[in-house]
Amino acid sequence: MANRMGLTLLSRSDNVGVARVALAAFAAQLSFTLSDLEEIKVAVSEAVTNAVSHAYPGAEGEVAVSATADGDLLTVEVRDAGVGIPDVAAARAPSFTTVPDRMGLGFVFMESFMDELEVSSAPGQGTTVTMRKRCRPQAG
Amino acid sequence: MANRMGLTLLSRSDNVGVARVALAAFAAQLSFTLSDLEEIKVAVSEAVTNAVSHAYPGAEGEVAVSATADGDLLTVEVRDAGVGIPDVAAARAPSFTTVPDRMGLGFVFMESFMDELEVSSAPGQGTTVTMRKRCRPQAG
Amino acid sequence: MPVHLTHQLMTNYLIIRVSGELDLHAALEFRHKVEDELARTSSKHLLLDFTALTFIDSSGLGAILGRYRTIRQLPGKMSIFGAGGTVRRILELAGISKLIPLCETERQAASC
Amino acid sequence: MPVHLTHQLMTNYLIIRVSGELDLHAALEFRHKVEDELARTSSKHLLLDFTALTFIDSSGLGAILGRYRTIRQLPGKMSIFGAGGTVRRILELAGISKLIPLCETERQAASC
Ligand SMILES: Nc1ncnc2c1ncn2[C@@H]1O[C@H](COP(=O)(O)OP(=O)(O)O)[C@@H](O)[C@H]1O
Ligand SMILES: Nc1ncnc2c1ncn2[C@@H]1O[C@H](COP(=O)(O)OP(=O)(O)O)[C@@H](O)[C@H]1O
Repeated sequence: MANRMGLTLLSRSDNVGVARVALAAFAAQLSFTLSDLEEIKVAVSEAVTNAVSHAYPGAEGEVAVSATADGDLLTVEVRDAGVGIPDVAAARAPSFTTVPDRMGLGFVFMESFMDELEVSSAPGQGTTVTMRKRCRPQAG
Repeated sequence: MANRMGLTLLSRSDNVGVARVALAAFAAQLSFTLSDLEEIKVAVSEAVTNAVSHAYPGAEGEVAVSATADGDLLTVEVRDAGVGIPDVAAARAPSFTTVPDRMGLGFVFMESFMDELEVSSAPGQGTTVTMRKRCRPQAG
Repeated sequence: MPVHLTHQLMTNYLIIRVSGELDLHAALEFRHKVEDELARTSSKHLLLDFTALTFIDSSGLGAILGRYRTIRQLPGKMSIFGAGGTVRRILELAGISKLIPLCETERQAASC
Repeated sequence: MPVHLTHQLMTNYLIIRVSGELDLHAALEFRHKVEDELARTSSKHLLLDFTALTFIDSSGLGAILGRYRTIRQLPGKMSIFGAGGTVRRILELAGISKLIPLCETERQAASC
């Protein structure tokens, strides 16, 4: 039967690591390889970092991370109630960033390291990022 | 300013580790020693294990773990909506257990490893365990 | 870090090496592994190698005490070696060390 | 695991050893540490020791590229050594290795 978890954090840089370890421990219940788990950590880190860096400019808000583990499928959702993204397609493009000093690689890494990425956002409506990754049957 | 987090899990044995690492990562933001963090892990493990083992006999339910870090004070609350404890004072006594094969040391460890422990429970009303621990100023 | 269990059969005893975290979830796996290996190898004496054990709580202690009862009925002997830091403190705090010798090395554990 | 930064001043270059996780939170500390040590020691060449770096994401990459810009303006040279596993893959995926040489050892890094 499916397992699920929910995690609520404040949009602070020192909470990104909390999300990362919690999600990695949760994902470890499926038969992901160590390298898969590293990739999941990067993807979660990017999604939570975005909520922390972009969603609440000059203010503090909540970031909700939830996950389900169902069969071989991990689904991770990172949600904020922040400013939202005016043009999601543009934001997902490599090197696109609205903050000098950032790389514009967050969405690129989420896409590279997970099997699927959905971004649902609108100005003033917050942002929800949904990522999915399947574990492959292990050899042996 | 205070930091806070909330974590919701299903009452499954493989979720105890998720709570443990998440809370340890959160607590690490305060200036606890490594040995303090080990103690916090044990206390969280005991409280979540109790909710998993005792709160929902023969069923699955939710376990909510929340924490705040305020100044030098960590507060952890572990809450379930399960069967509750008829006699809290008796349950807290060393070696008291209602499950053969268990040690009856859960509450004892929570008490030993944290500065304060409050248990609020009644039959049919669920159980809330609140634990507090302060970090001491570090030498140097 | 999930628990990881390996075993090694010596002339006079069985060693179970436990690495990772021995909590409620791992306790079940630990119990099965130890009981299965004791039966399969007809061993009477058990050494637990805790060198790489990073965490234990009261559920883990319960699993150890359960195996202690099995061993006493055989009757056989049981000892623990390599436990350090918080793991050792918890074994001592719970009084496990009064029942099961805590040794530094395998050699010491094998001879007590 | 939070980031941990140490430095070592050699005749011709400054080494910053980074252990733990280089994410958004650590990036700030990394930036300050590197900029401070470069200024304090008047170093022009920077070697980053990633042997004990266990995690990096795009915020960590941004902090590295920012220091690369500082070094180029001096002008000086910068290289990275000891990066393995997923850390190395991410440095390569992001094209960092096209700008900053990724070396196996300190010796190689010091001579490129
Ligand atoms: N949760 C969010 N809330 C508001 N804006 C966001 C959010 N996530 C991403 N964005 C926008 O999308 C852009 C691209 O994001 P990303 O690819 O992660 O790169 P970076 O974070 O380095 O800028 C960001 O610069 C920001 O403008
Ligand atoms: N969350 C809970 N819900 C219901 N009963 C509980 C809960 N926590 C503890 N108890 C009761 O208190 C007893 C003592 O708990 P504890 O000291 O942790 O020992 P143990 O878990 O080993 O039995 C348990 O055996 C159980 O009957």
